[in-house]
Amino acid sequence: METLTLEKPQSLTAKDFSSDMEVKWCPGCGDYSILKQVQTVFPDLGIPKENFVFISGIGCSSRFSYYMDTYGMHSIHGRAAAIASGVKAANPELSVWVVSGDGDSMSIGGNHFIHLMRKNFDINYLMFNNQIYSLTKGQYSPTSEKGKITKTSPYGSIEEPFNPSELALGAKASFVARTLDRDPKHMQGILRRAHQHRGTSFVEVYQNCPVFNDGAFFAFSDKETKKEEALQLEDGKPLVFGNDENKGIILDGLTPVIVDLKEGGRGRDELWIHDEKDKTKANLIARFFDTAFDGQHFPRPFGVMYAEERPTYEDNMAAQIELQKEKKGKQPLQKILSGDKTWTIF
Amino acid sequence: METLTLEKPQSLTAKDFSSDMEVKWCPGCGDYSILKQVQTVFPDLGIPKENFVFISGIGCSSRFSYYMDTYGMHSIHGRAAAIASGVKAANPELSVWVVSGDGDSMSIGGNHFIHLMRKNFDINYLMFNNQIYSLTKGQYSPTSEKGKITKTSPYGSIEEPFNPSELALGAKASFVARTLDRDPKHMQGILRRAHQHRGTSFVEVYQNCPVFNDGAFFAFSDKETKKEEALQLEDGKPLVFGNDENKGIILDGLTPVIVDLKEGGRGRDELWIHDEKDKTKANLIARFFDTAFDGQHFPRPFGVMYAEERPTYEDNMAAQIELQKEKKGKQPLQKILSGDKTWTIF
Amino acid sequence: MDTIEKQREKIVAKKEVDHIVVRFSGDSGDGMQLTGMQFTDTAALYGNDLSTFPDFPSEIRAPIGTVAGVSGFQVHFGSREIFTPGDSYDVLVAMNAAALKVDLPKLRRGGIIIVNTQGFDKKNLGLAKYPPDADPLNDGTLSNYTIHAIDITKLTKECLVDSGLGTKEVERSKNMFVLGLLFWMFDKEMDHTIKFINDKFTKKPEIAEANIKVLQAGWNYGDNTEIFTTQFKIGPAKLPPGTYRNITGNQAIVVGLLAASEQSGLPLFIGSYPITPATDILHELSKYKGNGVKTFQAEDEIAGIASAIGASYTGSLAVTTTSGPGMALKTEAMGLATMLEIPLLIIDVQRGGPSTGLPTKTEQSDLLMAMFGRHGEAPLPVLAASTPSDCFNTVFEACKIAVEHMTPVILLSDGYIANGSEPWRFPNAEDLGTISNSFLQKANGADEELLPYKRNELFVRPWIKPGTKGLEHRIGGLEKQDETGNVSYEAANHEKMTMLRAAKIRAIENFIPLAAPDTGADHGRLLVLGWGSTYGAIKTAVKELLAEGEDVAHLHLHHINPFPKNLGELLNNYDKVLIPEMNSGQLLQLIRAKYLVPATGLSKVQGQPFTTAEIKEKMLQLLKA
Amino acid sequence: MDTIEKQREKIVAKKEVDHIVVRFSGDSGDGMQLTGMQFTDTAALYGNDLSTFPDFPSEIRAPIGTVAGVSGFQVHFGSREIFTPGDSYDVLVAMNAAALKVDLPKLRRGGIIIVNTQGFDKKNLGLAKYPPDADPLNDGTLSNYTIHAIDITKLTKECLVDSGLGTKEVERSKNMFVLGLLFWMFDKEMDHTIKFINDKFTKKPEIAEANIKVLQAGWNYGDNTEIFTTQFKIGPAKLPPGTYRNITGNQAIVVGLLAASEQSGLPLFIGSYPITPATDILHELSKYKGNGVKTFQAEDEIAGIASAIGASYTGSLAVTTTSGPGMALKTEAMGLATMLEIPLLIIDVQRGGPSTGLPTKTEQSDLLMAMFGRHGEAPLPVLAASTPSDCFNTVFEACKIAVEHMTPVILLSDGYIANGSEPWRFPNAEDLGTISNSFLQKANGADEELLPYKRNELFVRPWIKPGTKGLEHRIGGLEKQDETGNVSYEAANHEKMTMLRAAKIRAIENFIPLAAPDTGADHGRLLVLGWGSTYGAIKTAVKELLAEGEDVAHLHLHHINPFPKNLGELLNNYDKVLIPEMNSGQLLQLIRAKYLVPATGLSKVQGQPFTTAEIKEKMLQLLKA
Ligand SMILES: Cc1ncc(C[n+]2csc(CCOP(=O)(O)OP(=O)(O)O)c2C)c(N)n1
Ligand SMILES: Cc1ncc(C[n+]2csc(CCOP(=O)(O)OP(=O)(O)O)c2C)c(N)n1
Ligand code: SF4
Ligand code: SF4
Ligand SMILES: [Mg+2]
Ligand SMILES: [Mg+2]
Repeated sequence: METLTLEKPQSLTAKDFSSDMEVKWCPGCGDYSILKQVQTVFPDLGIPKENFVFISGIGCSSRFSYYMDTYGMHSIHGRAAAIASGVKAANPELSVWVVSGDGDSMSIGGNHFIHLMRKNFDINYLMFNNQIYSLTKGQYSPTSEKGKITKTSPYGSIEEPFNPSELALGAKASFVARTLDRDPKHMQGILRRAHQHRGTSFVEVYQNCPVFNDGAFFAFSDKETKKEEALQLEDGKPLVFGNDENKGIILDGLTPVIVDLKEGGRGRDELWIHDEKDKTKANLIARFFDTAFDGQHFPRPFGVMYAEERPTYEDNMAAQIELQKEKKGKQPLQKILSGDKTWTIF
Repeated sequence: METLTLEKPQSLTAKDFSSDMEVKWCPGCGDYSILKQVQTVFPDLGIPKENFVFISGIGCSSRFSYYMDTYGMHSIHGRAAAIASGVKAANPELSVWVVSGDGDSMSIGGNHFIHLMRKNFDINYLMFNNQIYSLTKGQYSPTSEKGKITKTSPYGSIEEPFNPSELALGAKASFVARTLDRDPKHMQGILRRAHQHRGTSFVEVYQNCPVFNDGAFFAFSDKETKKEEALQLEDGKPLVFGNDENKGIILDGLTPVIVDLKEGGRGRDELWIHDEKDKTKANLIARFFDTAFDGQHFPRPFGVMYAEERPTYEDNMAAQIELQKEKKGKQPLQKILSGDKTWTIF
Repeated sequence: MDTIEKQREKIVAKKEVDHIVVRFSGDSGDGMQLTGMQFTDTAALYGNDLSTFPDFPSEIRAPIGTVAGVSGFQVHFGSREIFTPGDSYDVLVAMNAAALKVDLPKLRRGGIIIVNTQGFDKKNLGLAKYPPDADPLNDGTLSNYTIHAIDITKLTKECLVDSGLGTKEVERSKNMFVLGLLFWMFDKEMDHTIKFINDKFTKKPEIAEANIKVLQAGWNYGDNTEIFTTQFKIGPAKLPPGTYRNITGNQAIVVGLLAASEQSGLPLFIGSYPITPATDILHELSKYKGNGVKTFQAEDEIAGIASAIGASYTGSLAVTTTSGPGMALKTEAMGLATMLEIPLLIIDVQRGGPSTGLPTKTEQSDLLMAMFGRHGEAPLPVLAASTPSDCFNTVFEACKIAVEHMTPVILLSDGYIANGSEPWRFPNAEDLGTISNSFLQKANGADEELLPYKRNELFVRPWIKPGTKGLEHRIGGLEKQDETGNVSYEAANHEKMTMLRAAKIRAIENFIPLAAPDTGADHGRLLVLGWGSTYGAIKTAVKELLAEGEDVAHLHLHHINPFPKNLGELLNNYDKVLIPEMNSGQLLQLIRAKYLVPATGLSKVQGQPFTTAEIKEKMLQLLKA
Repeated sequence: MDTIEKQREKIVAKKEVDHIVVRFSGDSGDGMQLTGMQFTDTAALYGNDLSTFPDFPSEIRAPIGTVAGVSGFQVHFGSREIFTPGDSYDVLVAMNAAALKVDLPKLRRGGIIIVNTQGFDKKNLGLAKYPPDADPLNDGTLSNYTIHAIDITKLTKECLVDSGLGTKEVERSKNMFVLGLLFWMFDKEMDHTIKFINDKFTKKPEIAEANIKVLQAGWNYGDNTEIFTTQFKIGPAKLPPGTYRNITGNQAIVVGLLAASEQSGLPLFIGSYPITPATDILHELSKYKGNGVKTFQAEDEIAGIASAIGASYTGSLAVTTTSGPGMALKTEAMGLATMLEIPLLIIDVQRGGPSTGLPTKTEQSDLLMAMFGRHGEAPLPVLAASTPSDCFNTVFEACKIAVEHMTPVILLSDGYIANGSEPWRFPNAEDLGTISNSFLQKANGADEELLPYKRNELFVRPWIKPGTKGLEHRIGGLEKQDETGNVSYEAANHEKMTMLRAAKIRAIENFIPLAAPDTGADHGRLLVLGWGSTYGAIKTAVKELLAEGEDVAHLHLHHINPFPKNLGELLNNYDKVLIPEMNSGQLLQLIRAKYLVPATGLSKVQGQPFTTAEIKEKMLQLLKA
């Protein structure tokens, strides 16, 4: 952080990032918190305000771009990733942020989503996951749990949901993290990490929709349940959770096992140490989402599951162009017009 | 197999499955072999000929459906999975097969592909992967290796390719396998397995395109290299490969390690035993594709990487309909017409 | 006892009127939609003819008290025939300052305003962006109207002091007070609403009781206080005898689809992706699992139509529903369905465009896309529904055409009729026509040859179900050889197939009714030619001018491709033709191109339906010219 | 020595002709495309005017010897002006039986046929589906033609016996024999081709040598054998003085884009997904990395246009290229770009439709989709290129309109001109017009307010680059408030914005040339109105009828939206208007609707361009009527 804060070109404040547009989310919507955290973090990123660009799709979440006093485009449903790719390819100087919903990203936008992960443009991708289509008033989304009663599933959804982190990893994401609307500090940290990561940073933000899917994630923020249900990941730290940190996770071969740190037996020393660069571990952690290894119930991981840099698309593109400029140089227009076979008539 | 063969309703032969359409692939195209294996396997599957349906997209590969004397639709680019979903949802009796190419499936069809894996219709999905767009005369595809020279990448592709098996697993595929045009017997086995699996069976078929990407997979079929470069997977069997079976793979914690079975030291007893139902292992095996664990070079796995049944979409749909029929019964049309609030004018 | 005394004393004038327009307006959270619907149902059940217009913002809940958050419900009911929700209203209920600001302009001079004073405190006036010390209730702004300023919130609270409910529940029931008051004003029974409340809150009797109490209180307030001196009496309408229900356009589409499925014996499959204002169709249909309806919420619009194509291929009655942006995404797949020549119903509930446009507002601007929005020569039948209940007939006919002529059919509705409602004299199931589907069972060519593209006299190819023994065959998007359906790049064949596909669609003109004026004579000085949801406004305008002795007529098109056979002649019977559309003149384009008649257009692109006045004005202008 | 003797003895008649059509026809593997192009280049370099028509199957390599596998290349060259590849040909080269079967019909009576006898053995005759014991070369089938049956394969082999090459290489070079022979027939120099061969095989000199040897052998064969007694002499054409190159439509588009980028100072970005026949544009552009061109092969067509929208938003000259099916998929995003009002070039190289249709054949059937294929009111400029070289001017102008009027622009080309070629007197870089782009640098409103949608007198809003300090703002697909660009659902504003967007496009009519006849007078009995690739056929037909004294003219539209201002008047100057199109009458529809002129259409939907004869015939018919 420090170094970045030092670079800070203009001294900006959170207010500098709030646009004059009236915020039109419902009272109590989790989106408000996300907006606040982004506006809190941005001044410290050391990026000139005019270099931030938000590209959003369509959905309650996607209204986000209207509320940031940066450059922004509220585009069309599911296409934000593809538009953002064009923005970044054309001008790598810009700090490009995508804001999208679970429907926008995982349903209609699924193809652009996986291709963005693969191509690895240096874009920060925030997916507000409320596990519902909200703007259209409450239909199940590809992240809604099986059995969910919604307007389009009056008898319960029959669909197996995506596990967004697992999907991103399967599509070769270089950065995968999860955070929560109700944990401001945590979110701020993740936003900073996403910004720092060179390459596509996929951040899933659990966001409460009080109107159509209220309380979907309270278990991960409520005092009573939080410690048992949420697992806070920190690079190099052991996987520990539970009321008064009494539970840990170890690896028994390939199988994650929850152990009681109070009792003796297998204990602290064996604990699984989180390693953001280990994709195998990242895959396992991602699967805590819905896999009951040996019938155990795992806490939901929050934090950076995976972060491993690899060349970005725009860097590869620039490098190739530079190389050709050296090798071939710029062909003069007249040469292009004439081609290599001409004849003259007098 | 046996049981199935017994059920055989009509005694069909491979010839019964070849249509009167002249096959128009280039001489030496790998597609011929795939067509032959499918026609060889089908008579034994115990399915009445008229219940087979092929849905293909667009590409050389997708011409496949014209050549099978079954019901078939040569649809549009990238949409075969979505059309097939409608076919299966509407008539679960049919044995639905999708034939698609790497571009058709992983590029324009990516969204329908991942959603099909998630929804898990009982559909057999054959992706002919020649790592190139052939019908359009040779552009790189999402499975082409980085650096590949093609018509659209004259200076080499700058894109990180998808790892199709990894993507399918990330999208919750319940069956993931790989086979090769040049290994007929193997392909026949995989086709049978795909058919037997209830749920979406994703089969990646390495297919040679002699015109635009010749020899892409020869290393896995040529006598000299095959044993070193290809790893044959069998459920319950150890991971062994190499000329005269002298190499094995063990798991050192989470890290696959290639060991020499000749020398003493870590040996046979520790060998990694393939377990099709173990998704963690499946993920690791899938990643042999391009991950150099500890800098080692891994052989390319062939066979069934993962197979774990879970309820199919059409079964869930049918069950829900049945339940409602019992609970509510069928509403008579007149009742639907009148609704529940009416008044009469005399 | 006491009250009865009062009542005796009070003299209440009962005023007979033949139609009234009421506008319920408040914050998105004030429950105006529900209030309006309850009032509507009661009026309907009583036998009034009516037309409604729900008008809400696209935000789920814009900030409370702001202009952006105003949600309105307009109902026009009467003892005479009603065709529109009304240009202006006689009574305006404004629950807060923003509501008044937004909806006052359309209240007719001398009209009645009922306001909830608590919605007019400093805070609310500020939120509604009234100037600092404006005081609309008292500063003369409303001098031209009869205003009833009531502290509805307070009265509601008082009436529920000892209900034991939380303030939230209590406040939420204030709309019942309004409803009760209006029931009194218009002399309506409350039983229907009381039943509704009891049914709705079976699990929460205390809430039910509270709501009913407040409803009653509202009624009493009108009955007791001296403020209200007039009750309006609107007798039942002289509608054709029969049994009626109230229905919205989207509901009518659902009923129509279920009827078509029943009458055709084909299983119903809908593959759709949610989008306003079409989603309700998917919502409604997904409740009919008991009838075996298969609803498939696809990952996107392309998968929606693609899955429907798959279902149709297997022999289902397949439908996909959407609105503008989704329609755009479906165009490539529509081309495939055109080539496959399979039945498919594509329903576009139009909204304000282009792009995301005005999602909750109405428009008719997808007509030319429906006609031409496909690459290559890909003609398809296009039908348009004109009123909420007409959606039933239109969707039923669309299914019939799709199945009997083996073609995708596009049905155009729009947000106005999709959400608006009207009384519907629904048919008897027995009286519904049938839809004949004939699946090919054996080879149709000489010596056992199967010819999937051999056409009958209507140029229609057979429908062949996978699973039918011996009829295995391949179809696809590449050009086909005539009859065999095999791939063919042959020049003459391509031209022939292009002509055959077009001829098949044109032939449908022989199965649709001839065009005839809906109102007025089949010749005259001015014909108003309409399509879709402009029906009510045009009809009212034409009726009024006819009454004023003008030589005008109204012809409404339900079939836009193909046009009715006799349309050309008919148009020539009038000196002038006016085409009002909620777009920049799209039907106009088609009519001029096809018949070379110098028709005039009247465009309205405001996301709002035409008013009768707007159409009358333009008509008079043309009549004078 | 010996040969020289022979040559001395042999008397060769030199016949002067002013134009000749040659058709090279063979199996996909026979290299006819390359042969044709080499012949074309040589004729071009020599100074002939010419027009070519490559005509190949959609299979990469259909089974050898079959009719499906026939690949043809037609070249029409002359000492006079040439506008089409020719209705029929004077010389047909048929490398096998299938080729003869497919292409014989269009060989003019008395024409010359050169066949490779080895392509006519039993096997090949069978593959070409000739009846069992047919023998076209000798059974009189060809009695009306001058036939030269040569065992080209054998001669080639003989000439390379000791080349040490494998049979495959040897056989592959037989097309060089044909080329050499034709060079002799038409008295052309071989240096260009020899140079081409040497360049191509620098790494394989032995192959180069072999090819040249065979080429020479072919020349000698014509020169020595008694069979060939006439050489044809086609002098250079009297083209306007200047320097020329030969160019295809797709190449011209690439050159045009690079020129527009240079003249506008905007970096070039292309976001596309491969599709026939547009892919070559992406191929070609991706070679220009050295010029900083950014080519992005997207995952699908939607991402193609979406990425281009992103690039345009940042200030690039953004382009997306496609054909019918891809065009259909881009429609939703086009709507967004229309709302955003940013420059964007959408190039549709049309092919046979609908659906996958006839991918390698030509058609003009996407016009109405280009005009109306978007939901809501979303008018866009539509331009059409008429010849291969005209693609340069058209694409350059399209970029100018997009950038200077801040709008997406649709450019229509088609497979015929995309792959066809003609000589082009390319301009000097200095003479190219400029394209002025003015990015907003500071707030444009009163007191420092930024108004992203404040328009200039042409209704054009400013282009604002992200990264520009102080101009941060938001845009999107929802309807916008006039000037501020903020979201607005306000009724009157929506109508105003709809009209402003339309007005902006209409205003472009003031910046495009007035319509004027390309050939013939500006009034008369019959006007042939064309657009796109029908140019050559119409022009030739009109010229010929003018020569025959008919009162006809040819007007060719390059701008379809908006139309040239004076088009209406002009059309009224003619008694009749004929509109030939490779579709079912799409421009016809637009012209009739807009001007109410009873124009007649001439449709051809065969995946093949019009012949001059077809157009002449229809013209004469109308002139007689
Ligand atoms: C092409 C298209 N299809 C459908 C819609 C309708 N639509 C708008 S937002 C949305 C889904 C919103 O869900 P999500 O992305 O999760 O965002 P949320 O509202 O929950 O934040 C849909 C289906 C649209 N605007 N455009
Ligand atoms: C909508 C659309 N976009 C593009 C195309 C052009 N196209 C046809 S096949 C193809 C890709 C083929 O590659 P693949 O799927 O790998 O099949 P292959 O030919 O290699 O077997 C493309 C881009 C098309 N037909 N339709
Ligand atoms: S509907 Fe839900 S997600 Fe949308 S603004 Fe309201 S609370 Fe937020
Ligand atoms: S181009 Fe390649 S993939 Fe296509 S048919 Fe020929 S060999 Fe097969
Ligand atoms: Mg959501
Ligand atoms: Mg491929």
